[in-house]
Amino acid sequence: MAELTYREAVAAGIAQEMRRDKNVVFLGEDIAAAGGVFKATVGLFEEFGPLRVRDTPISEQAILGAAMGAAMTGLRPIAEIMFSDFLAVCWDIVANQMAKSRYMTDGQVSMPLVIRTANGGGSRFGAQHSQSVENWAMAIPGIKVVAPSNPADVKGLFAAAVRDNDPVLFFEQKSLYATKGEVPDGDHVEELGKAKVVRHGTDVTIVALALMVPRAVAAAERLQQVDGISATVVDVRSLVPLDTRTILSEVAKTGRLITVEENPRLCGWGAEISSIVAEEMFYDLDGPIVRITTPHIPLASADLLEDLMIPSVDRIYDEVRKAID
Amino acid sequence: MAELTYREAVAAGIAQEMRRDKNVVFLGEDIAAAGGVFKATVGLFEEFGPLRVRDTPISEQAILGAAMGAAMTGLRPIAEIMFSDFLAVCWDIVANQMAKSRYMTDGQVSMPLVIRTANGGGSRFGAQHSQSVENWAMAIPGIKVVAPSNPADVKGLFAAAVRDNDPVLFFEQKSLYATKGEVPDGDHVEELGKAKVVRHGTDVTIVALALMVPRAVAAAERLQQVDGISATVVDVRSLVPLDTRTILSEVAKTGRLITVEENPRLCGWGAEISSIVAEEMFYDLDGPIVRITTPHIPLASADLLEDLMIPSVDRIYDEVRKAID
Amino acid sequence: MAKRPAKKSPAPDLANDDIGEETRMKLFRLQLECRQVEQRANDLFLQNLIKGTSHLGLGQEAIAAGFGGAMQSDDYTFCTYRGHNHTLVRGASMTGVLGELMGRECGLLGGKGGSMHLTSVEHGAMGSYAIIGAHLPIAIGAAWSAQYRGTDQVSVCFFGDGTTNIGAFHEALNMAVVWKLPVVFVCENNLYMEYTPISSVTAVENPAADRASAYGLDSIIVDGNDVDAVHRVARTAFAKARAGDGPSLIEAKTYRHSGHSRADPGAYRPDGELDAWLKRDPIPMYRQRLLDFGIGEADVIKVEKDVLRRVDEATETAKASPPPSADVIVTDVWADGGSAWRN
Amino acid sequence: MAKRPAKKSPAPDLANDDIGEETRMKLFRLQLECRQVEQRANDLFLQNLIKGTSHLGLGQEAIAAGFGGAMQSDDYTFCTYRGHNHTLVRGASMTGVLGELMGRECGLLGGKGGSMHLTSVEHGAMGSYAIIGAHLPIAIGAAWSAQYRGTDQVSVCFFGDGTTNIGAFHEALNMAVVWKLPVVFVCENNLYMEYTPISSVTAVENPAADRASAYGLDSIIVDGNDVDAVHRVARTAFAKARAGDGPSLIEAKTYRHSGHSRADPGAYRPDGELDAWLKRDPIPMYRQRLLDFGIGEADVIKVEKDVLRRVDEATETAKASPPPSADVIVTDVWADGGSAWRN
Ligand SMILES: Cc1ncc(C[n+]2csc(CCOP(=O)(O)OP(=O)(O)O)c2C)c(N)n1
Ligand SMILES: Cc1ncc(C[n+]2csc(CCOP(=O)(O)OP(=O)(O)O)c2C)c(N)n1
Ligand SMILES: [Mg+2]
Ligand SMILES: [Mg+2]
Repeated sequence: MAELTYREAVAAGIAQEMRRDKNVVFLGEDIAAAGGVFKATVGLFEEFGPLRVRDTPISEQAILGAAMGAAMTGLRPIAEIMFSDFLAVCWDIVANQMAKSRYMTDGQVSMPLVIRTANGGGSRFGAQHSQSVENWAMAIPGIKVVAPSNPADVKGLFAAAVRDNDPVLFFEQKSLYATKGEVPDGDHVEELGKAKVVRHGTDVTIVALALMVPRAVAAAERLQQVDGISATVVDVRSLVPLDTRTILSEVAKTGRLITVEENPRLCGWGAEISSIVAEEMFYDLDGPIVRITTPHIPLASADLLEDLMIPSVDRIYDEVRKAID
Repeated sequence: MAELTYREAVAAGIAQEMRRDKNVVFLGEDIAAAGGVFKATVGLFEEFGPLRVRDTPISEQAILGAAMGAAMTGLRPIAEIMFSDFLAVCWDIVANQMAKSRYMTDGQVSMPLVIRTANGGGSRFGAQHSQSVENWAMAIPGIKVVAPSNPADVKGLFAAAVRDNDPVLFFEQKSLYATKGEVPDGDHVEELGKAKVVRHGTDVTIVALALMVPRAVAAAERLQQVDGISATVVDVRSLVPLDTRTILSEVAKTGRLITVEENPRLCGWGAEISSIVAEEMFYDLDGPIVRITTPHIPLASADLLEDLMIPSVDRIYDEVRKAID
Repeated sequence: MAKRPAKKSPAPDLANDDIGEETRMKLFRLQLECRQVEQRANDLFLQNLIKGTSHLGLGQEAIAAGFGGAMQSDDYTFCTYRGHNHTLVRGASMTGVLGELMGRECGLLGGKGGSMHLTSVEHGAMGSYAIIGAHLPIAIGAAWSAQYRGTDQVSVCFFGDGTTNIGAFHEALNMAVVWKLPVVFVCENNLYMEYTPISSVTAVENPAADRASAYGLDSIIVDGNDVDAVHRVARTAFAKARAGDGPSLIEAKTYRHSGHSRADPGAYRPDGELDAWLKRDPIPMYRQRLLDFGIGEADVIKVEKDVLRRVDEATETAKASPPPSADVIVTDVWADGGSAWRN
Repeated sequence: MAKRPAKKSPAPDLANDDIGEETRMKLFRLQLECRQVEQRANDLFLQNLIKGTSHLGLGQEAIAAGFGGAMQSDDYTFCTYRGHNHTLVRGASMTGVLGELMGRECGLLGGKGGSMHLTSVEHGAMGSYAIIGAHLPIAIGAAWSAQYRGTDQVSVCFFGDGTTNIGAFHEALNMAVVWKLPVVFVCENNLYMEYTPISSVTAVENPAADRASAYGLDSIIVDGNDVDAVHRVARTAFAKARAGDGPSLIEAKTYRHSGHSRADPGAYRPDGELDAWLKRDPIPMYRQRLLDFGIGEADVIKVEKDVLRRVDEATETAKASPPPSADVIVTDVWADGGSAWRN
């Protein structure tokens, strides 16, 4: 075990996979010589050289297209899209090409690739560099969607993503890059599609993802201490595949569900989970399902405004307490 | 009143607005001289000439960018994106630019434009030309989203979209183009954000959109005749703004909600409506909320397969009956 | 067969024939296979046996055949919705192609993909792409893979004139050159997008060739109705790619005899344009050239009969194939063969 | 002020001065305003008064000033996240710019947009765009609107060298030429994308100029550190656009003195590169030229003092401005002033 930052765990995860398999290659803007604009890929160029770690032009369609063509012909590429907002400039390759090719060709085409991207707010970058768009990806059949909340999961889920034979969109939360945690040494691989119960409670089940996980946990601690409310917190980790079994069984135990999303309100993954529970566990519920989300508004850039928009520990605490009262 | 096809109503709607306001201009691929690949824009070039009805290169980013720049500087453009699947190649302009500019500039920038596009399945075009992507748009704050189910609404909602000062994504269902209906003559304008109760019932409320509306109505008729189940059918018509008032009040009357979506399952608009009802009307519900959707799978092209994937009258009938039993 | 063109071809320089009889017969056969399969597809439409859309390459066969005939079996083809020909020339089965158009179980894609997505990975036909531009960057990925793996495979990417105006074209060309990838971009300029003349929406006269210099590439234009000419530029471009000297961009001038797709009668074409191009139909032109080169007409007729017979057989086999079983709907979304998004 | 360059400028041809003292003083003042505001922004970072990111155009002011000084008040500017200068030269208030960077109520965007999105529609500054490429097609839309409305407005679009490799560049250039739009595309080639040299990812040497012919345009390169030279190409391009003769694409060679953004120390730059460019700092170079043209140093100093005073005042006003009220979060998503998505 070593203590790494979330950022260091990214580089460690990539390096682990590149060492293991020489078909793993990595491309993106400023990722090689410069070590990435978030410094999450420092050292890779030095270790693996220019043939395996390649700087690209500002050509996101070419980046993802190249990754796809390479994946179809024997490589296992990792492509970086610097900010997840930029997925919009290459969404065709993700949503219409990578996601559909295996199915459309009746299984002829294989697509073992990972797109990693910096997702989410908290850096005062404004509406075009702060979005949380994991729900865009979840809406597309044929794409797996992962979003780790801590350094150990970064490494373990990343390894799983690279070894998976399907296209995986791997969302790294920008505001988590500097956070630290213990990361297992050596070959560390998690399973895609497994949620993790990070806190056990009896009164309410809070389902969260990425940056919302530590916030939900902090809110749960306060609920316990101040109000005696005992909350379970589930870290979804993977939106596709979705571990409905864990979610449903945790909701069954508490009878209440609250989702905490960073994405804007409409059609978020919280709505999906809420609708699954409303359909399959209606009679097990003791009260309404509550969704806590960023409002359905572009993100403002001023620190004060941004902080009021993305669910905070205070807001999660308040809304859960209100819901349970 | 005249009987028009859905397709003719598109042209009638555009013509009505272009006659009224010379700042309304129209651009897209093959829309002018050729009258559109769906023949939905026949006659416009002849009536309004090449300066107002413009053929473009295959450059969707330029099409929507041009529409946006023109809207910011005094025009009211209508842009066609031939198939809604192609929104993926210009999603940045929709999701990051049009949707956010007014907000980011603190209201300095105005964005009165309409993107119209052929949405949905049923034409055996395969996975890249058949998607129902209205939920992509609903997930983006700052875009209004409309999807008419009949020729009168095509004309009336289109007029409302053109007169609205915000960007509107107007989804025309390909499989409805040939359907007919009475359309009011003269200036016909509906209001955006108003759902329509198209059938009144007492046992269950079915909420549907576009092609799913006639299918839901047909299923409701059969439920009445065969099973004595009395279903309300709500045509949502506009996803943003969403007429939650009508939806909630209709659910309150029946105590049951079923949504029928053409988009693939995850993060569809049905999930959003389900989650709203599960949060705000939990104690008014008499049973689980059921979502009927296309499975979360790319669309197959063979007629037989496609027909099994998109919710049919049979499937809606079966699933509602099963849910109500 | 269409009428032979009135104008006689110039007398061939037999001594200087860089192509040779065997290759010529192959190029003829490949063109004919394309033509016959697509004409059959058209007949099947009229019998309402093909439900979806379909985009024929009638008149453009010399391009598919000229390039296809120059490829190694492990090279990669990336093409468009107008990709029947490009898929066939790689060796994909006629039954698989016609079956897919008819939405039958025997289809190349089992009925899941349809006419616009023909693929036969075992033959190097890496897919037909129906959204303009997308496959250019994808093709460079396959070339990158070949380069990285150290093979001498070439990735060949076919697209239309209209495609030169979309962003992905630009991104792919630039990155291919910067990375010196073994990829050959082939623009089939058939003068039209769907219904709009390319000249009315393009800033330059030759939509691909006049852009070559923007990527430091040579401007190459070839008569896309002359399969020998096409074959020659293909060989040169492939040799360059295999030598590690990077990509080529080739513009082949041609014309499609039918409308853009099944739904299109092609009414936007000026009077006489089609007729003029029919006079330059690549297949009768090439048939005449074979004769001019001294190949016996009996040999030519033998090929013609053989192709027709195979198309007839493929048609019957495809017709006899059942529609796909409903079970396939839920297969092959994922590598595990299934489609589950939850446990 | 930075040190005057060692090399003396060539003696000016006073008789043949096509620019004139008044314009020269304006170009000097505009450059200085940009420089002083951005240096102040840098100071405010160091005081932790600016929270978000910020991309300075230090060293590139001659381009903003040269073009800005040639625009009519109703022309349109579209620029990037590196857009402080382009916004200021149109007349946007310094307080509004600094206030926005600090996230204050007085900010041009009330704190909602931040440094990367400066906009002042009343001054024709139609927005700063932070996703590479997007504003090129948007700029052609404003030009289309001007053309349609029959005004003589020009739309001017600034972007970096790295932006020439993204698809939207290609689409916008082609459509602008086909529609003969009054738009001027200005590529500020500062040799780098974020941290990667443009030469390592681009197929041609001059990323914009070498692509001009792909759109039937002239190849135009200008010294982006010489405001007079920039002003001249601007005037020519604007005259062409206003005459209805369509777009221009101009590549201005320049260099940014600071890193890509606040977070970047610029360590990737080879030794000596920055020093060499600092010797060609547009502002001291131009100051010397003013003197060479016989403009009195007292007049120059007066401008310098005046600009500094205004920047000081703007800084104080902005500092004194409160943070935005939380109420603004829910305003101006929609034209009705609100943000409701439901009733
Ligand atoms: C991004 C995108 N825009 C538009 C279309 C619709 N479309 C299909 S084919 C076509 C014309 C393509 O013209 P060209 O590239 O010349 O190829 P051709 O059909 O002539 O072979 C268009 C506009 C599409 N499939 N994808
Ligand atoms: C589509 C997209 N890709 C990547 C980025 C990240 N990014 C921001 S600035 C930049 C470099 C731009 O270089 P250039 O166009 O030369 O402009 P400069 O910053 O030098 O002014 C990059 C890659 C982005 N904002 N948008
Ligand atoms: Mg064409
Ligand atoms: Mg640059």
